[in-house]
Amino acid sequence: MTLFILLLMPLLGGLLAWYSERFDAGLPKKIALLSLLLCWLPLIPLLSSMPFDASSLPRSQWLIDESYPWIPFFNINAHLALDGLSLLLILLTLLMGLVALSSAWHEITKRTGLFYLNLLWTLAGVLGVFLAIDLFLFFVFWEVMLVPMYFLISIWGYEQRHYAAVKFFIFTQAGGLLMLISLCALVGIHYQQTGILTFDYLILIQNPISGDLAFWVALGFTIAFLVKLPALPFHSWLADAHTQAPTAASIILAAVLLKTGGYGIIRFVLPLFPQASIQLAPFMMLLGVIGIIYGAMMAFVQTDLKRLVAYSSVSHMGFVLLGCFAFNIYALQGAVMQMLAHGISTSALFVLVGMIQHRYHTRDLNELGGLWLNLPKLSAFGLFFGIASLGMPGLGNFVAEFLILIGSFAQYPKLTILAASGLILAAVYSLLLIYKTFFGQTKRPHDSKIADTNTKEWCTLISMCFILIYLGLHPQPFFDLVPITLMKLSFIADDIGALL
Amino acid sequence: MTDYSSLLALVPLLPLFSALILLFSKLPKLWISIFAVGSVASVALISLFLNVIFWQQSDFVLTSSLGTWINLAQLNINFGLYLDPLSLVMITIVSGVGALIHLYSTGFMYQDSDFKRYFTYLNLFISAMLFLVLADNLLLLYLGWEGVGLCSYLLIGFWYQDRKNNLAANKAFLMTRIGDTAMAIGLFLLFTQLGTLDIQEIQIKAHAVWSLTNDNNNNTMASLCCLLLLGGAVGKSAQLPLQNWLPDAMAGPTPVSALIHAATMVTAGIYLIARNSQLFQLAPDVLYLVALIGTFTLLLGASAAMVQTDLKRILAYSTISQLGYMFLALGVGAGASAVFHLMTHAFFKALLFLAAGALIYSLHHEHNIFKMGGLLKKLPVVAVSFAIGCAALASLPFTAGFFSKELILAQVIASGHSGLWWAAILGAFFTAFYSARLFFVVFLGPTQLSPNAKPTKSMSLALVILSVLSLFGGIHPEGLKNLMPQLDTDGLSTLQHWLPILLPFIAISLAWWLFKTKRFGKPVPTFMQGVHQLVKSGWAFDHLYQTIFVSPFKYLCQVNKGDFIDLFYRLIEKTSGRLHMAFSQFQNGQLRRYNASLVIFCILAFAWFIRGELML
Amino acid sequence: MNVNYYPAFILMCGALMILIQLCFKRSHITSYLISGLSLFLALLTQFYLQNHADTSDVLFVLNAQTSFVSLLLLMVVGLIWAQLYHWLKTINEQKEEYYLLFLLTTIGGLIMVSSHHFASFFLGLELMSLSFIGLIAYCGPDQKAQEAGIKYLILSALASAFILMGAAILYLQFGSLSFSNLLPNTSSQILPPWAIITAIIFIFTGLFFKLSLVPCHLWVADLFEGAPLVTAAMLATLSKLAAFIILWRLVTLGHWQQYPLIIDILSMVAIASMFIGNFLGLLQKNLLRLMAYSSIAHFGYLLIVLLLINNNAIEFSSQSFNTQTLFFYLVAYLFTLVGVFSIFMQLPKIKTLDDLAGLFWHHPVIAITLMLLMLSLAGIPLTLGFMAKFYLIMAAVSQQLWLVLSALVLSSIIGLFYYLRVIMAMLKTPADELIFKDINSSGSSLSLNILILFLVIGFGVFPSSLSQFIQQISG
Amino acid sequence: MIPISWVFLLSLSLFVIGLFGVLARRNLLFILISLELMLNAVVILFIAASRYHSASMANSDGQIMYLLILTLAASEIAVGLSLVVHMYRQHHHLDIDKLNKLRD
Repeated sequence: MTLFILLLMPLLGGLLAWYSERFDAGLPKKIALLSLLLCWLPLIPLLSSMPFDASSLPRSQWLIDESYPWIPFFNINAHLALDGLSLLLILLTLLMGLVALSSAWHEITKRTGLFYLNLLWTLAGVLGVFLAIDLFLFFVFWEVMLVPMYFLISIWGYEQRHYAAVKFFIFTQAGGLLMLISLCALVGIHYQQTGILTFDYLILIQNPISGDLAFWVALGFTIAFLVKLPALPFHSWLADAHTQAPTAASIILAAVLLKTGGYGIIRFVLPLFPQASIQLAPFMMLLGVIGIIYGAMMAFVQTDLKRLVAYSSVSHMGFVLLGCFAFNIYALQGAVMQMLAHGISTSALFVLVGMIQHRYHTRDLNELGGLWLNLPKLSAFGLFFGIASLGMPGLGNFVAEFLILIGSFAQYPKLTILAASGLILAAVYSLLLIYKTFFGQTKRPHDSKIADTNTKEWCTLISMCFILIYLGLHPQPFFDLVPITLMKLSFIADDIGALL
Repeated sequence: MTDYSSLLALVPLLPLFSALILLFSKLPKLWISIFAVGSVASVALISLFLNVIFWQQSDFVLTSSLGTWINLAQLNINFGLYLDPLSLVMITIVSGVGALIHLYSTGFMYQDSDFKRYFTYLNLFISAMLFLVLADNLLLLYLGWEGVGLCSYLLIGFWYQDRKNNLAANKAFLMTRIGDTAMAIGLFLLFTQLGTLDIQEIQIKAHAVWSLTNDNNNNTMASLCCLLLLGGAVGKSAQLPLQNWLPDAMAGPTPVSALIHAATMVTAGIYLIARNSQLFQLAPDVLYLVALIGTFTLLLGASAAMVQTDLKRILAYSTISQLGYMFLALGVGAGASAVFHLMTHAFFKALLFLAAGALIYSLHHEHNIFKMGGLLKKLPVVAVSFAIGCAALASLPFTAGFFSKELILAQVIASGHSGLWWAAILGAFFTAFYSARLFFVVFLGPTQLSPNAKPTKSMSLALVILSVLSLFGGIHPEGLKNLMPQLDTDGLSTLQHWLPILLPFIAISLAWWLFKTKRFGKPVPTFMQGVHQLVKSGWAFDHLYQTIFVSPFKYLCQVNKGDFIDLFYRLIEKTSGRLHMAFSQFQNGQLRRYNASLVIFCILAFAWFIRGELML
Repeated sequence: MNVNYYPAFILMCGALMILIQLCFKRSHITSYLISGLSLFLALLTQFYLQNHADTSDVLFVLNAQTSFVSLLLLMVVGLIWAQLYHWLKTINEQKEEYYLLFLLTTIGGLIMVSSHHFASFFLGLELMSLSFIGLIAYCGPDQKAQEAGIKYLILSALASAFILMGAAILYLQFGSLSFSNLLPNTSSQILPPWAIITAIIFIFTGLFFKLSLVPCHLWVADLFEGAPLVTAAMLATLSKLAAFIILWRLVTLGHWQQYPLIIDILSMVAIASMFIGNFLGLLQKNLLRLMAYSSIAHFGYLLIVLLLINNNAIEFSSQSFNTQTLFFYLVAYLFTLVGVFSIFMQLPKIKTLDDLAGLFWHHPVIAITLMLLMLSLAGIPLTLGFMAKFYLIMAAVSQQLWLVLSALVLSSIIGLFYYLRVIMAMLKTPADELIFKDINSSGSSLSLNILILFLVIGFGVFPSSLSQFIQQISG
Repeated sequence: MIPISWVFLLSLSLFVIGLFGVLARRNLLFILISLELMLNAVVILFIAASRYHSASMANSDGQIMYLLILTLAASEIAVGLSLVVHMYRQHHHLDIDKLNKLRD
């Protein structure tokens, strides 16, 4: 029952926050904070009992597994389960929820109750996505998490918020519908082959389907996740969604919603369609590499700060795609690590952009400049996270990108060399970001009332720095958490050898 | 023998801790300098102590580990430190020269408002360099490698107000980043081929795996790895393809140029090749390439230095050419002499930079040498140290520079590359010429600018120590000899023996003659104008890269600013809007049109039936 | 008198009572109560008949499926009836006749829904159409209603003529008018084969007009806009439900699926109406016209059910699963539609999207209900609409109808855009407050909204009870 | 004995003429008249078909359908004429092309 409590907590918290707005405007954010902190309770016993040394791996892959009947006719049951991979991503979600909350503390003033309702419900949807094991339930959470995010962008966004919100919704929805059809096809084929009608991932994984129809079904799933991951042809929603979303929403969007795509590929596409994903692998890796380079090139010419960071996450997620389809243990661990590190470093950049926008009311790079003179602390953080996003060793992003590249080098050396050029391009746009905002001459007279980071902002940012450094220097506990899920996938790699 | 591994562990960590303390604390300037200089000085003492202990043994190894970093299936990497004669020499240079430069910059940077930020970066740099030098596996080396690159970026762009400095810093970071990526790809190749990244294991396994497989031991995989590692080294040590970032890197404060762009960071490339010398043995063609790169770079650097007018750019180009000498030595297989020259070069080039710093400090930031003159009497300490530095640079006999450069030239002849020897000789001639020119123009002749501020005590102290070192520092460290290959240099002909010794004197007299006839500052005759400009801009590599790489990339990105994939989706948007218009045209409220729609359906359905009939 | 006729019989008595009451003294409230009572009684008897009615005679088939459909019909009419009184008060016409026509249309619907013979079908069809004309042109002075009435009169007469011609030809060929024995295996080949085909095409034209599928869809937007709101609601739910049941019975009982031509026509019409319905609604500003175009699209989706050739091999594509899909989709769509129309009834002055601006910030309950209904129409999970679409996709995927499925996906994406436009309009900052002044958030409308929310979201999140019930009745 | 196909063609042609009348005429009254014509065409076919089938299968569905259609036509025309009167009172013309206030 703990997982259902974990899901219900933000839902109820959201409702309470919205209802409490009647009494006092300041109440909703406190309730939101309380409900987010309460979400950590069900995880504490888990984390403490987690053996952090690499020797004793947890006996079965699933740490908690709960299932209740939901639609008996289709044999769909509300089946939630937690394993190392989803535990990591849930920790990231809850953490980023707190960060989003802290950045929205002062920024959102009108209709705060509704804002926190939508924020908490998006988080609940994302938690559901990471926990759902029943494919139907996964699809339901996949679509439901979009609705509150749509409201977040379209009510509290900036100038073109409606256009961006609708574009975001329709892109992901189109992918979702494609996934629904491939989901039904998968269940139909599985039913024909084995006579069991089930949507349960654990049963479906036992005898994966193969054949040319399986290829199309796998493609359906992958396209839905590529839209969310923003891989190349489907990435144009991300830039608009990020530029028009309020800071808290773009933090949740960057840190967590993008990861559902990566999580989906690792959890569903690779194990369910081993044959098809082997055939898909070269195209997807090529797509990943093009995404890396294209994202970096796009980020290089942007004048809007948020668009620059948005395109940089297109480039970073290109690495995740490369890692997922390289089919060996290093690349997969690297992909998981990249999701975590990117989540933290990009949302930190968004917090900073939010703080700059809150103080200077502009995101245009040509108007910003020379912030180091007036806001040394803020600029120092900006420098740190800009350097982190270009993959400086000793920080999380480097370990992830290194593992991904070393893993994919074994499969496709030429492709990896092209991807490695992405490291140079990453340096190009990150340095551009740092130089255009923090260094150089200030273009506007300094008025003293613009304060440097206050203590709340300082704590969030410094905690994110420590996490990134911890990820970079001591990633071992994170590697120990997800071995079993990824071990299965890398077994595929062994018989790939025979194939290729 | 007591275990010194905990002492070794302290070496890289001390500057790191002091950097963190400086970062997070609000100390007055005095305490900042105490912490900064103290930490680096203590590391210098530790390295001297280690030198004393390991003086007798020629092959000693001291390792210590600070914890595991990554251990997945085969890739198990930990923060391991590995001390052997080569890295002992390196940490002595880094910490010794580093401490002196820290001492010097307490005086130099005293009036600067960002005093704390400066020393944090400097300490961070020293700790990254120590990690680089002491790393026992290539990944930790890569960590130090990038850390050093980062600190050089931060320090070059230290005075961030000025747009020029930032661009120089970006250029430096990106050029070295290109080299680092090549090195990273080398790391991937090594791991996939040999299954490990531990340096010593690589040397052993490389010999075991590759030398057996084919006969002429010129295995392509080995040369590919070495080529990629060479890419990294070339990027970091500013060799031929990636060298034009170093002259612009002079935008940073002068002690930074002294520390990073003369003594320590630029030598990382040489250290990398020296450290993997067994691996490089397996790829003789790559070694020859290293020698070639060394020769071309030393000629390029020396010729460019001859025509520069900016004091620091002359020293920058001279560093490039001296590094070229070290690469040449490595290329011909004389690793020990390369490292020996590296040591002596660190001393006299640091001395020259610091002296130049003192000059600029006192001539209120004037860089153009033709605006200075006759400063011999006004700044005696600076003048004397500058003279000793130029002497060592020109490798006049009995200076530290002389011993190391002669050794290299001898080794080049012993290895049979006479062509390269003649180029090296020509380079030596140019070096002697420009150092003499530099000294005469700055210190002799009519005084144009009068110095206002005297260098402080700490600056003069640093200058004196360095002058002593560059005069008597030419002791060839024992441990190096047997760690790395050494060629016996006794079979030299008299010409090959005496020419390198006499050459500097000829060059100095030529420079004296030109100075006396006041031809130095004059504009060059018209027909030489083009060549003069070409050489002055560092053989136009900047212009070359701008046209080949930078502007096409910028143009391509600018063209695609609207993200043509997004245009595709906007097109879909427009067509659906137009389709809506088209269909709603039908809804014009005419009842007779609605009746007609029913009839049209009948006709269409019947037509489909007939089509079906005809098809059968 | 067969016990299954009682519901229609009760409604007839109600209508007669209203007529008699008209002669004595006109009173709005009594006719409202009479019609309500008769509807309630009919609903009760229908509910009672639900689990043991399995007789069928020449004209009517009265098995569990038809009783379920008539139950659904009566429930939908009951929901519309609930707001009739409040709505009729706002128009200055004679009120009683409306209830009379209202009951007559329901009787027509009941007849049509349970008929499997051309005579009974024709009877029900005409009863419903003619009383609809009365309902549409009810408000005298309103020119738009007049125009809509005339259009509906001419078009429905034309459609009935087409259906009758088709029926006559089939009667000539097969000698019998009941749906089940239109089998083409009779020996005597009286008419050339093309005549049979024209007959079927004529019948399809008539039915496609009633269902407003693409080639004959032009009228529906004008009718929704012109007709009074309650009549539009009746048109959208009642007449289309009855017409679709007839089409479904014709195609399945008559085994018309063997003709490849019919399958082609059906799939082409389905795809066309999905696309054109959604494209028409894309940038539509008028809310009622928007609902009309969305109903074109939705019946395009529903047409897929007719394409499912039921070979009982795979459990999913068995006959019973296809009927389950049909009924589930009908239930979901009709309840959502009734919900949307009851919301429109509560917002009298709001005609176009721009009037909706800012509704969310003044009347959150109404706005949230409309929002969830829009999401249900779009097919977003945790709503009844999504479950219906899921059933549809499961059935279609197990039959490998890839072309139609891709059309479904593309058109529902296009449809999503204008459903989002409605939601977006409500979230905009309100232009001026006065437009929302006269919305009465009285107790009855609030409870109705809660009921609709319960139906659409309750069944959306926990559809197991509904799917169980439908599984039983569809055998 | 007239072959049934002739009757079929007669009724089909009458039907098409009526259809043409509905489409071509602009006056509402004439549209109603042509609708009548179409219904009568159907009636002919029904009676002929029932006559044709009564010999072998003795069913008179056709004639019953005739009665139904007749009543339908009458009621339809009644409603139609009421609308015609109403339209005339408001618009003073019967031209349906002018009735296009309801448009997209």
